[in-house]
Amino acid sequence: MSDTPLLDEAEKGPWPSLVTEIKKTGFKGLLKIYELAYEDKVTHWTHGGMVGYPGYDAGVIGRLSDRHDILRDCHTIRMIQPAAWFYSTKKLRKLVEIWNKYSYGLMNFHGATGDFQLIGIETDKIEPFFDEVSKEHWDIGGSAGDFRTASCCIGPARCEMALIDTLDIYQTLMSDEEILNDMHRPRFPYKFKVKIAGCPTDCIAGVARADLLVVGTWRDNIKINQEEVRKYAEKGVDIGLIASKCPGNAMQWDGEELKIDNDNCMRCMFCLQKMSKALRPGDDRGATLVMGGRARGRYGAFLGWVLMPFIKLEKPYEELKDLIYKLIDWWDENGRTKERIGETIYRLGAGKFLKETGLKPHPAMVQAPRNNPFWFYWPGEVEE
Amino acid sequence: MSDTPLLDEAEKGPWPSLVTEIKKTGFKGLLKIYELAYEDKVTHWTHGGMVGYPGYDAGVIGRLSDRHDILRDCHTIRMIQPAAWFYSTKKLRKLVEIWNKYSYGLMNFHGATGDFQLIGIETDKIEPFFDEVSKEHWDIGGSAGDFRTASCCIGPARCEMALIDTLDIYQTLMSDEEILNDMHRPRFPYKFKVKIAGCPTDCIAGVARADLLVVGTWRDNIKINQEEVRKYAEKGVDIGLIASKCPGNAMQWDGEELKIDNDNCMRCMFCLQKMSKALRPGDDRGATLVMGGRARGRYGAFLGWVLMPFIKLEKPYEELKDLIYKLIDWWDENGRTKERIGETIYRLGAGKFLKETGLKPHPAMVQAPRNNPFWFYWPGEVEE
Amino acid sequence: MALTMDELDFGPPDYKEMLPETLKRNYGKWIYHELIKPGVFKHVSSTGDEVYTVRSGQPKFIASSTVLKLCDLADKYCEGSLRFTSKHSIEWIVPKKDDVDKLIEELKKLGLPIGGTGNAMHSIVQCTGWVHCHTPATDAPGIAKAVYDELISYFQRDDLPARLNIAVSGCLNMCGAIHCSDIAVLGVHRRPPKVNDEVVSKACEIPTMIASCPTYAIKPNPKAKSIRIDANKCMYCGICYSICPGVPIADAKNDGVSIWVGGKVSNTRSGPAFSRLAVPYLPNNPPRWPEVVEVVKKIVETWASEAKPHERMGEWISRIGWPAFFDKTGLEFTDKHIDDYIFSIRDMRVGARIRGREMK
Amino acid sequence: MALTMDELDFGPPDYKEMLPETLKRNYGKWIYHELIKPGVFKHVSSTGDEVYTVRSGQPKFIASSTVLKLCDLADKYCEGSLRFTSKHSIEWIVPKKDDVDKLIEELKKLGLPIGGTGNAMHSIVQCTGWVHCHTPATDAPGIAKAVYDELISYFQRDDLPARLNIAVSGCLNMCGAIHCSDIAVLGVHRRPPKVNDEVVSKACEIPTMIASCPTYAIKPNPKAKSIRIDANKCMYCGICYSICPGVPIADAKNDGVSIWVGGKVSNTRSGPAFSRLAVPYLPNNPPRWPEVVEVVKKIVETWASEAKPHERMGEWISRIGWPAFFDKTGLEFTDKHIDDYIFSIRDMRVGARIRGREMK
Ligand code: SRM
Ligand code: SRM
Ligand code: SRM
Ligand code: SRM
Ligand code: SF4
Ligand code: SF4
Ligand code: SF4
Ligand code: SF4
Ligand code: SF4
Ligand code: SF4
Ligand code: SF4
Ligand code: SF4
Repeated sequence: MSDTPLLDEAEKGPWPSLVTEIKKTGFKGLLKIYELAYEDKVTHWTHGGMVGYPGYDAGVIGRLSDRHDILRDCHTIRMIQPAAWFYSTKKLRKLVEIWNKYSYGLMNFHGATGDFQLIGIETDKIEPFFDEVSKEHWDIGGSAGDFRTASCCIGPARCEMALIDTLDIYQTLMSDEEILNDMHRPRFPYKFKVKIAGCPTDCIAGVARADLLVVGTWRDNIKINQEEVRKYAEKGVDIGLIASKCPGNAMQWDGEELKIDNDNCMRCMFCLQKMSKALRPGDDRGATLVMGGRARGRYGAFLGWVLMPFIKLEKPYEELKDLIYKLIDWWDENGRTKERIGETIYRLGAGKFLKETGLKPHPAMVQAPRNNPFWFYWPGEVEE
Repeated sequence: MSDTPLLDEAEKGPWPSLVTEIKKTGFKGLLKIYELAYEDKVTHWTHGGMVGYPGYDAGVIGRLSDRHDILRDCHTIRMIQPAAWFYSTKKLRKLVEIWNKYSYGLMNFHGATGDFQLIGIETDKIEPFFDEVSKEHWDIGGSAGDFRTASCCIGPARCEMALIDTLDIYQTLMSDEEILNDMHRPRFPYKFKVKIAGCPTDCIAGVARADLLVVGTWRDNIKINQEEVRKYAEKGVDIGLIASKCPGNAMQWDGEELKIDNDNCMRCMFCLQKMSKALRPGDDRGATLVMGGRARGRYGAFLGWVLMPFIKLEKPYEELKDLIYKLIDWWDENGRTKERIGETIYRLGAGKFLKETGLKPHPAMVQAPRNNPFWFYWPGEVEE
Repeated sequence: MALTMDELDFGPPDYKEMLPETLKRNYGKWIYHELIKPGVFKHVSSTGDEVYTVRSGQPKFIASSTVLKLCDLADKYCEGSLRFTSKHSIEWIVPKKDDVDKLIEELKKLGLPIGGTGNAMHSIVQCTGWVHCHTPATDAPGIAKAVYDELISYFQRDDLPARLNIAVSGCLNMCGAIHCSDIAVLGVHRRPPKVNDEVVSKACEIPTMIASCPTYAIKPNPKAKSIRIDANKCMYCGICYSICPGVPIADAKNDGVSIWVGGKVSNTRSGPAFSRLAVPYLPNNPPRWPEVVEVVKKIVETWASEAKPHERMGEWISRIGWPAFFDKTGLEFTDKHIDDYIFSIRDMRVGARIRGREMK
Repeated sequence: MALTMDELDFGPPDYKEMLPETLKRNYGKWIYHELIKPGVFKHVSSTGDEVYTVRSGQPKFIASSTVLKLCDLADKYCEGSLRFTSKHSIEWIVPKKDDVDKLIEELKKLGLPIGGTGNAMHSIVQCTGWVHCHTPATDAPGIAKAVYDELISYFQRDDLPARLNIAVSGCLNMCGAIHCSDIAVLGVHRRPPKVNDEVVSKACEIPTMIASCPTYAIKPNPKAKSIRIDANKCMYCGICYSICPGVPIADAKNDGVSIWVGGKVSNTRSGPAFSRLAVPYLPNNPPRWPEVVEVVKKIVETWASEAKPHERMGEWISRIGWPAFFDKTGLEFTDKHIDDYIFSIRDMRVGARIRGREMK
């Protein structure tokens, strides 16, 4: 009989099976620990303590099993992915070669933050592994209270919607000394995640999970090719239906001509996506900055909110970097342990945050102004 | 020169002036105290302590001025208004006659809760005044932590939208012994306000300020007189525009015939109001109960939310009264001082409130189900 | 001699004694209404009866001598009955069509403005303010009067895009529940109360005070048998003063007025909504509050000229967006406008949905 | 020998080395795209170049031997480059149109499903669950696999009303940020952690633990140099266990799975939205979680047959209302569905706006 009857069941069905992949690696210990979870309906992994590469205090998730008779340490290394997850086969083959030397070769493409993850390394193999893989310019990513590995959408590499150079911004930030220092040596109250979306479609899902989301956008007018609009209509695209769902109520379609009221267009991208051949975003491009998203936190999840409706972004993105550190410095000073920046702002109030960072209040930050009369005056704002 | 130069200014302009009215009463002390406020930009009234009629612990607002040289006590009596604020001149004349005997005759038609208010009575005149006015069946209203004077819209007395008998419900509740006892002898954590609206138009503004709002509604179909619809159209009513604003997206108008999808109609009353001759609510009538509204509270204001989508209401409204006391009893047991019932529910959780009152959860209570995974299990719901 | 316990607790007189005959006869039988002209509508019953309702404004605080004059008119035209609305307008319910204009003439003589129906400015809900209350930061009746005087034509016409509800309260207690008005004017304090230890120790329940403060700014001061107020936590709500005379909060220099917009209560179309902060502070300038009147007027005029039919203030703003509201009215958006209280995060603008005009 | 400080902190390799030639040449020059067929789209550049992208699913956890096979295919068809998407699909970017079907054949042989584009079910975001994590209440990868197997045809077709994002996390940490998915499957604990005083006193920072609990359920237990957990306040989030092995929370009898629906992240049309609770608890039934699969399928099928074009799950529910959602899916609405956490009041249904069908 098989050692892993339950996992064998999980291999069935048309979708490629991770159990099959684990089996391929020959990583019997991990497989058995996994099978035990299926048997007992509880995990058999426990805390692994601090493990890592000398000089780096983050990026490796220490993990032990609770059945040392089967397997003891089984850590994960988070490795900074290349921008937009493009891999040359050359680099990937070399990576596999090195990883195989120090492990069973189990890989996680990718972790939800963005890193590719190498699963199942023993404590004493971390150092020789990284010595070797670092020569191939693969660096370790983030974990704990630090600057996390960023991520970006495919952007200008293959997307006609891209309004900013997502890959280049990613590369710049992820190669920045200060940022890498803050990634590898945790000092923040909690994690800080940056994501970069080429346009408001937000294919990087940043609004849900980025402490700072950079979103490409434009200020001028959508360019309309009426000829192509009509062709879409002929091909059966229901343009009236699209117009009826425009959240800015900005589209008018009379069957012949499409009009867009650009002042009211909310940059939702819907019409542009549905008729990419006919509609193109404008040329006065920059970014909207969105702040404070996170999954389940102490107050529940937060969706990121508008920090700045529009800023110009120019290489080498120094202004963006300065801004990021302005945010982090304020948070570092004010945040409690395990408090994401959005939560610190929430707890202390956006007013205080804006005042102390010197950022300007803008009505686009809010869905609507406050509805309660409970605000404060700063010393000096009123007569004594 | 006038004693009240600033108030004299305030008399100018086309709208009838309260200053002129105060002057007519000859109530010079109050006028002077009021003038002083205009001079100094602060009120000259202060706390008045407990004053009232023997046997009643509520309904009189004690008020002193801070200038006893000008005027000392100047209390207000809150008197329960007649249903929907209808007065026969006979009763009103008699009221004026009695009030004139014990005061300068200044009246406030009405206070925002609903009472008519008699302004400026001295402490020792309260008793003889009420002895006399009670013979005319005018009773004192609420104040402090008690059952407040309710209020209701004009309903069936003159409104074709009325789906419940607002005046009769009001009269029944306001004549109920138990309720009057709880109005005149405060024992609740804080005030409890009931309002009754004949239909979802909510002309009583209950959603904003009633701890319990009873709203007439119907379950079956809107009755459409197509002929009359077309007449409205001919007269220039833009029925397409109305349909486009229907929040349930339930109206279809083709220029000839109006269709309403009653399953999706949200009972917003818009179309009915705009074409009252053509559209009539259905015949299967009852009420939606709306819970927990209040103006500025410790958490900010709360809008009332759906407690029950539909209940039948039948004279003598015993079921409604029982329900009201079920709510109050729970609140009385769980509420903190100065906490309105909506706040107690908010603080302790709707789950606990429903469980302990035995009321049923219904998806119409919420705009959307919860988005956070932070809920509790009751003992017995899970295995130990 | 006081009433005995048995004689107490009797409640209001029966409404059936109060209703005019025509309404009694047609109770529950009304089938439709029409707005005849500003201030006058007609209700038709299935019995064939009709009534005309003339609506008039009033000063809310009325001398009893005036009440008697109202009674005279009600006797003459309204079957000896008279009513007030939920917003304190007076309704004159007239069974005879011919009486309508006669009544209106007489009301005008009395100085009562006719209107406040349909798409007009309705009667202004207002609290007692400096006339009678101990907590106000401003005088609600005085402001209401000044606003009425300036905007009276909107009360008398009914050609606004939709109804306009204005309300005024003297302090954060918001008597009148003004927080869901198209335009709310709210008195605000801006400094913490000053603690008078002697009064507090004598006259106030300290635990109640401590518990009542929403921001936990009140701490015990056992030495003085009094309390301390943490000036960094107090947001000047005045609740503590409501219950204790020892912590006066009124302050001639700093008290003033805030303006709120876009609330409503009806379930109609967009449903109930809170008013939102438009202007955090304007000075108290009795007797006519010119700064307040000017801002209210500017908001009304902007809305009146820009909103589409059926768009209440808040519905108009929803369509154009808050940045456009601030732009068009010329009002300033400040840090005070951004909520920072308990539910604040739900009012932030999520995602990157920015209108073109908001990026400029 | 470890790297010196100077040699550390270098970051990822340059993307320019990674891009396939055709993308490099046309970087920033793309002008439109077309979905050719499920799983395949075409992007056209202003230079006249085109590329075809074939998207395939994958198991997320991959053996290095499989990675080499992927490399072989990328060398053959994709200019020696291969990419993963933000949801971990594999994208095969093919400059030659004729290669598309050949590649697809080879992918099929490898067992990789083609699809997950346009109005299809996209790749399922999932965490490591029982494969590698110490906090899960369930096995995300196992559930993802079971759901995939059942719904694979929706991955391979693209005729759903709109895109369908499903995500699975093993515990409340929600790695993958699944809280804005059309359907989220979330492992849940249902009992407070058990305190092992010995381990807590040795291995854990007590102040950090106390501070980390969102509901203030953790109190110090100075005698035992440990902590106590107030069972009435704990809502089983597991945060304390994340940071301290002395408070194990996994519980074979009570752990299980919750289902959430209607979230999205794009700014498109209705904008970002949270997923909302559909089912508070389903049992953990490895290896195939039939109860979970059944509910997910029922929800998908109901939406697929009832939603109008372009309506994501949440947009469909917004149109029909939550009561109708519960009705149509046959799911039960319970007290657990009503929020009672900090922002709860903002999620209550205000006013009396009830759809006809909701009153029945
Ligand atoms: C590997 C990964 C899941 C995956 O396979 O995709 C992961 C795995 C873990 N996450 Fe996560 N998280 C991963 C992405 C996320 C995301 C998604 C994202 O970043 O977009 C989130 C939600 C988004 C967000 O940050 O708001 C996330 C929210 C958490 C949280 C709780 C959220 C918080 O920040 O408060 C924790 C708990 C904590 O850190 O205290 C957590 C903690 C953990 C730990 C370290 C467990 C723990 O309690 O310490 C998990 C290690 C699992 C293991 O050993 O296999 N993980 N975690 C992802 C990281 C790989 C990578 O670097 O690419
Ligand atoms: C007279 C009246 C204003 C008016 O002229 O219309 C009024 C006047 C006062 N209200 Fe009010 N309230 C009046 C209706 C309201 C309303 C409106 C309503 O009931 O629809 C509200 C807001 C709605 C609500 O209840 O949510 C209201 C919310 C308050 C509050 C704070 C709200 C709360 O319940 O937390 C207080 C402070 C308190 O009671 O602790 C308050 C307290 C007061 C006091 C007693 C002052 C105080 O701090 O103790 C005021 C006496 C003023 C005076 O001496 O002239 N009043 N008060 C209204 C009552 C007359 C009547 O019985 O008809
Ligand atoms: C008399 C009164 C009820 C009462 O028992 O006193 C009343 C009576 C009518 N209301 Fe009202 N409403 C009355 C206060 C209200 C209130 C309460 C408030 O303002 O505090 C509201 C909610 C306002 C809000 O949403 O903020 C209210 C929202 C409406 C609406 C919805 C308006 C909207 O578009 O949002 C209608 C329908 C309409 O106007 O088409 C309406 C319609 C009506 C009708 C046409 C109903 C009918 O068929 O008779 C009545 C004449 C309307 C008119 O003024 O032109 N009534 N109505 C109240 C008159 C107050 C006044 O003096 O102006
Ligand atoms: C490749 C990828 C970006 C990347 O850098 O990896 C991508 C690529 C494209 N997205 Fe996306 N999106 C990608 C993740 C996302 C995400 C992120 C997520 O799901 O976590 C979203 C947000 C989803 C949400 O709202 O919950 C996303 C929301 C969209 C939308 C908006 C859909 C909507 O109706 O809400 C469009 C427009 C459309 O489909 O019409 C879009 C459109 C597109 C286009 C057509 C853009 C273009 O012109 O090239 C690309 C092909 C779409 C397709 O899959 O059919 N993309 N797209 C991601 C592929 C993920 C996958 O494996 O399936
Ligand atoms: S976010 Fe915009 S630019 Fe980036 S992949 Fe999606 S559609 Fe393209
Ligand atoms: S991008 Fe969105 S908001 Fe702008 S016009 Fe198109 S559909 Fe409307
Ligand atoms: S709430 Fe309804 S029934 Fe009452 S007055 Fe208004 S429209 Fe008429
Ligand atoms: S009452 Fe309101 S929701 Fe119902 S059909 Fe009329 S406009 Fe639509
Ligand atoms: S709102 Fe304030 S000032 Fe006005 S009556 Fe109420 S408590 Fe007094
Ligand atoms: S004014 Fe309000 S916030 Fe300030 S101390 Fe008093 S109760 Fe607290
Ligand atoms: S969601 Fe929970 S179970 Fe899954 S990886 Fe994250 S911490 Fe572990
Ligand atoms: S499981 Fe969560 S709620 Fe319970 S004690 Fe631990 S941290 Fe607190």
